[in-house]
Amino acid sequence: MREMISMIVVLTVLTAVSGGLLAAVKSGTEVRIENQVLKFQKAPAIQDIFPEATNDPLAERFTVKTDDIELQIFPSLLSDGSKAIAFETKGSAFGGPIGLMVGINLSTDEIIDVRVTTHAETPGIGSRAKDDLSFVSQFSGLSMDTNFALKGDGGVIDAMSGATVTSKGVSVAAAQAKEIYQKLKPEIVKQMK
Amino acid sequence: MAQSLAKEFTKGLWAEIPPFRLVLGLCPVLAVTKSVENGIGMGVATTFVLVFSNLLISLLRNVIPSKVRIACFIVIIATFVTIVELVMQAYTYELFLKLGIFIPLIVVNCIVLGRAEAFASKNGPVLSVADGLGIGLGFTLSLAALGAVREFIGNGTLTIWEGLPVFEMGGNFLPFQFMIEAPGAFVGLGLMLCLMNLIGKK
Amino acid sequence: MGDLFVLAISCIFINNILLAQFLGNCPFLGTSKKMETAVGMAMAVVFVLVMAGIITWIVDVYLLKALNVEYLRTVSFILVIASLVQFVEMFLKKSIPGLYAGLGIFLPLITTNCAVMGVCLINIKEEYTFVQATVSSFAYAVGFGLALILFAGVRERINLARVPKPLQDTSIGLVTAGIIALTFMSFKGMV
Amino acid sequence: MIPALLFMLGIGAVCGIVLSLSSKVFYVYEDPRIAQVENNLAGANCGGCGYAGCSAAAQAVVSGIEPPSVCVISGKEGVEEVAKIMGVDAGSAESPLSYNMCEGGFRADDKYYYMGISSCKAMAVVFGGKRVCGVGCIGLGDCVKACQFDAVKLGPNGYPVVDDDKCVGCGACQQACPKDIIEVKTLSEKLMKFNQEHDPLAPCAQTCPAEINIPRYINQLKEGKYKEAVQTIRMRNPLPLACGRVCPHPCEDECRRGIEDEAVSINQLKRFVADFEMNSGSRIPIKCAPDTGKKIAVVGGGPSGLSCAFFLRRIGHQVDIFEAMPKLGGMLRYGIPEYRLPKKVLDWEIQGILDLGIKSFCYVKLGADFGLGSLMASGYNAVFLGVGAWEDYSLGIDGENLIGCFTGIDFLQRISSGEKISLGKTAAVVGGGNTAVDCARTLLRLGLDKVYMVYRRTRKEMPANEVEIVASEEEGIDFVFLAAPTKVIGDDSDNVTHLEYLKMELGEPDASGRRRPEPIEGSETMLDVDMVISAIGQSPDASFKEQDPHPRMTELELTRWNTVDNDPATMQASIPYIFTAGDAATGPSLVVDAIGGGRRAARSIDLFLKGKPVEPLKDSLQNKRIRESIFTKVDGIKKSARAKMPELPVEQRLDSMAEVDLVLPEDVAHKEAERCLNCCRICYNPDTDFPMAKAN
Repeated sequence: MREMISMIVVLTVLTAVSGGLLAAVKSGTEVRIENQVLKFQKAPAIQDIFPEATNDPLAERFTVKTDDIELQIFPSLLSDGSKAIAFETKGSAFGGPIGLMVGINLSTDEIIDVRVTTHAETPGIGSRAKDDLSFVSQFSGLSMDTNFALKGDGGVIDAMSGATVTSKGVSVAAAQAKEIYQKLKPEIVKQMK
Repeated sequence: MAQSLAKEFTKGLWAEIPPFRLVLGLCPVLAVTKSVENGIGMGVATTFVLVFSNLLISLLRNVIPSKVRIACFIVIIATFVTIVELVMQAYTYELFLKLGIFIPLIVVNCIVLGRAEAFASKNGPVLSVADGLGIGLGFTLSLAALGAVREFIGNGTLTIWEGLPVFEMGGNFLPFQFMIEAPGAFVGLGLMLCLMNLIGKK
Repeated sequence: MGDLFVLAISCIFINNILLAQFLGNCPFLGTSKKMETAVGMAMAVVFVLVMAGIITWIVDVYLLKALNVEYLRTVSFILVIASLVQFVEMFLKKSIPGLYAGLGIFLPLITTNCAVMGVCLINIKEEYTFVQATVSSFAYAVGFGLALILFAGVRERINLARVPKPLQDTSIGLVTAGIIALTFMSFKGMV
Repeated sequence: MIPALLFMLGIGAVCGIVLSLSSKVFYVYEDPRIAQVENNLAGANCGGCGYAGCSAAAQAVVSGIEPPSVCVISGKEGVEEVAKIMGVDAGSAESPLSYNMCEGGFRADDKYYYMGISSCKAMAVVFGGKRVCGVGCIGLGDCVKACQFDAVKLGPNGYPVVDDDKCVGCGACQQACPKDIIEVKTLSEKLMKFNQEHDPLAPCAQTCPAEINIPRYINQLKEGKYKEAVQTIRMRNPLPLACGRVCPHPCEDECRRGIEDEAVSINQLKRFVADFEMNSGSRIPIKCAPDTGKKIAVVGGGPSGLSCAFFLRRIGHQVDIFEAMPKLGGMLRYGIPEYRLPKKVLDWEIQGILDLGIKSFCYVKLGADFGLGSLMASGYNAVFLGVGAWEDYSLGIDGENLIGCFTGIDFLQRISSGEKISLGKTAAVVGGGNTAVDCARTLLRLGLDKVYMVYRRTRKEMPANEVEIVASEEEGIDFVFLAAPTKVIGDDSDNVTHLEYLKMELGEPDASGRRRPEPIEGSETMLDVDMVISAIGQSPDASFKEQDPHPRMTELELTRWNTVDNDPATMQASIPYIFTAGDAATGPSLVVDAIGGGRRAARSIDLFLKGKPVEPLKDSLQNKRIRESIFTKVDGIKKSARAKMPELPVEQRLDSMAEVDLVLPEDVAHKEAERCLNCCRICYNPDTDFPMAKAN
């Protein structure tokens, strides 16, 4: 009996101490981690989408909330003075969720550019979505009314050969972006002011 | 004392250098050695966990009941792994992304648990730290060496730290991509092991 | 249903846990020396991986995410897996000794098998649903077993070959594993 | 912070409670050493040892399959700890060593020309290898490849040679060998190895009742390694000095050289190395396995008892010998006269056996002074009965009790004990066996004028050793063949004066193949003697069965010859903890039979003490021959004379008990050893190159 109690006590105390310690470390690093995520995951994509932005979309980021969606918006002032936004949506592929940063010109409702942010696809194949710009550049200039599905599914996007599932993941993310954009546009425009 | 301290430390660098002499902890060795940089990063992270978990386990070795021994060791190790994970996220985020799932998997690296069981749970804290440091450094060295071979043949470069290529092959060099793919990891490690046997068994 | 099948194929062949993801390599080299050990190990991994996959998924969704303490994932998963394995071992030993004789001795080996922990983490990272997580756990384990048994077969043949002294055992084992990994690479692009 | 703390607290508590509860609920007993050993393994469950995790490896260590050095991670201290835990167990703490049994497979002919891959395993698949010899070494070195420690090398003769210093006994070579030629055995296992049908054995080694590896020790003698030769003999026979003198060497009957030439004088070579040790002034150390804590009582200190005690002690058991006579040695001491086996030599040899840590108690007789009950009460775990056959058969004729009448063994024993006996001038010894010859030759040495040997058949049928008969002829003993005593006649004061016998003639051969002697009516003849010694055979003295009050003793079954009934393959008697061998089990027989039987009993006792079923060894050869190894003609023999045994001249013999047979000089022994063909199952080294190349 004594042995049993000591087993339980030691394990419990140990895990509790571990929990406390980790919580402390977490709270100490939380802010920095958030910045790092922004810096390394979102910043390069936004940089690519708005190469000539006249403001700092990262610093001016704001959050839009509706009943069930919470979305981080990166606003941008384009060089021609028109307003644009970028936000991230997710599609899924075999390697897991694919993050897609979509830049949209608010005045024309056209996609400026898209970039893959996070993915864990097989190196060399799925990761082409990130490195091979010829695939993502298909989206540039498309209106938000376009059917972003792959050509095989009745849409307009050419799949990457040998990486159909990844391509599908990107197109799903784009379609999701379309849906969110249409739903949230009024709110976004309101907050942009 | 000083002598045995030195002995525990240096044995990890040659006599028991993982994963060559102690064929353990192969998964990270194979997975993250696409470049020298990854190798060193993984090695340092593992060393950190090794040193601190060895220290703590050796301090607590008389308190922990033997039936929940493994569970306790694992909790201690996992705590340090999580600290490494958080710290790496905060300060070396890019490396964190590259090493990915293998950071949390340091928990199940047989070297760490192996040292905890075989050494730290039987020796005092000073020796245990020396042991952890030695084995960890040896592991880092091995990872860096394998990383160097794979990166050099597979990519034509040698990079010690982010954006700091020490060496780059000329334009005519055709990288042998096989080496940075999965099979190259196995073959590279196998051949290095062979080399070690050749040197060591004279 | 079709998606689940594709997921399973992808987990078994394309992202084979041993040869493409590099998880679980220590027991891969250790237990592939004898065919019978390899088969026992493969069965035990299937058994434990499915259970661990399910339990950690539940822990993650209903505890970690709900309490917003996702950073405790590593600690809690490994603790849960270790306790689970130890529990199952004790349970089998007492209640189903026949099964224990076949699988039980492999169970402790699995606690620190990074394949188990790795798959659980992958399940969460990929944001799989409960069904998907179960299927992927099973399929990864099957992939592990497949590679292990194939490799054990190859190693038994290698024993007959004249291998230079420094290249013997683990060394030639790794090179062979590399060649098997090369064949598994050809599955890429299958889906 | 709070949720994290609570969460971890909860999960830790749940895991702790589940584990501690289930460790109570699902408790299963297992050998506590498994847990101890496991604690000393690295616990990383890496599988590097080839086992599925540390607990599986620990189980393997505890069950003795693996050495304590099984773990690839744990350092030297860990191994020592494990060895310490295992130290209490017999055998497993002994370091097993690899050794090779085939020393000449390369000499056998080829069946076919092999062009496949260079691997024994692969070649063995094709008709079991290319050599005609089905069991021998294939010689492609799978064992060399399998050894991780560089301990196995292919020697110059093409078979593997093991470096004992490097061998860790991992067993990899044994697993790799498709022929069971290389084996990893502990000392105990090697000592308890018996000839089996598939072993590579020379004809002589098959024939030797003690199963000594004869070619090996002759080879060692040839190389000048006398110590090693003695050690080879001691693996099977604890009494090389005694055997080297008195053994009728059945091995020489099967000697392959003997088919075309005179057989090699194997026994003299044995005596040569044994005498070398004795005369060297120091004893060769005899290795024993670690103590097991089991105690065995050996009843009877004769050759079978000494052999059984010797081997039990060497495999780690504690042995006490109980002897009814004043000194140990049994028939060797009291049945074999001084001039054949000097007491000094026997004492030296027995002391060597006792020096291993065997206790002996003399002057105590089973049944009279102690019994089964007292042995059990003293904590003996098993009993070996080697009480011998000391009861002389009587002639069953009138006048046997007259003064001057003796029985053979009784007479020899009294002489050996130094008892003063009133002797006559002329004596008749009745019988034709070794005991009769011993009595006759002893009487001559005691100063009698005339000694007759009265035997009812002819010289050809005499069961005594040929050398003994020749020696007694030389010494002047009168043989009276075809004579059956009918009456001993005495004078008024009951002193013997005459032996009356009936002349016989030989009839048809009987069941035993000997021609049955038939009396000739009315041919009564008188022999003028004043002593009659009847030496016509003995049986065991089974009086202990009645005298021992222990109720269990009634369960001990005897045969109709009064021998203890046993299973000849296991030596186990009808009471499971009693084992028996030697004359007590077989009736009067050879010393070397008793030695072999003693070792066989030791194997069964060891099994019995370990709680294993006492079963006969599978494919045991025991007195059978491997048919393919027994030739009718042998090629490549150049005739060469057999070494003649040096003997004391007849004139020096009769006035003393000095030893008659002398040891070979060193050069002659070497020359004799060179005559050995170094045979194995079917191969051998011929003297000439015909018909096969001597070395290839």
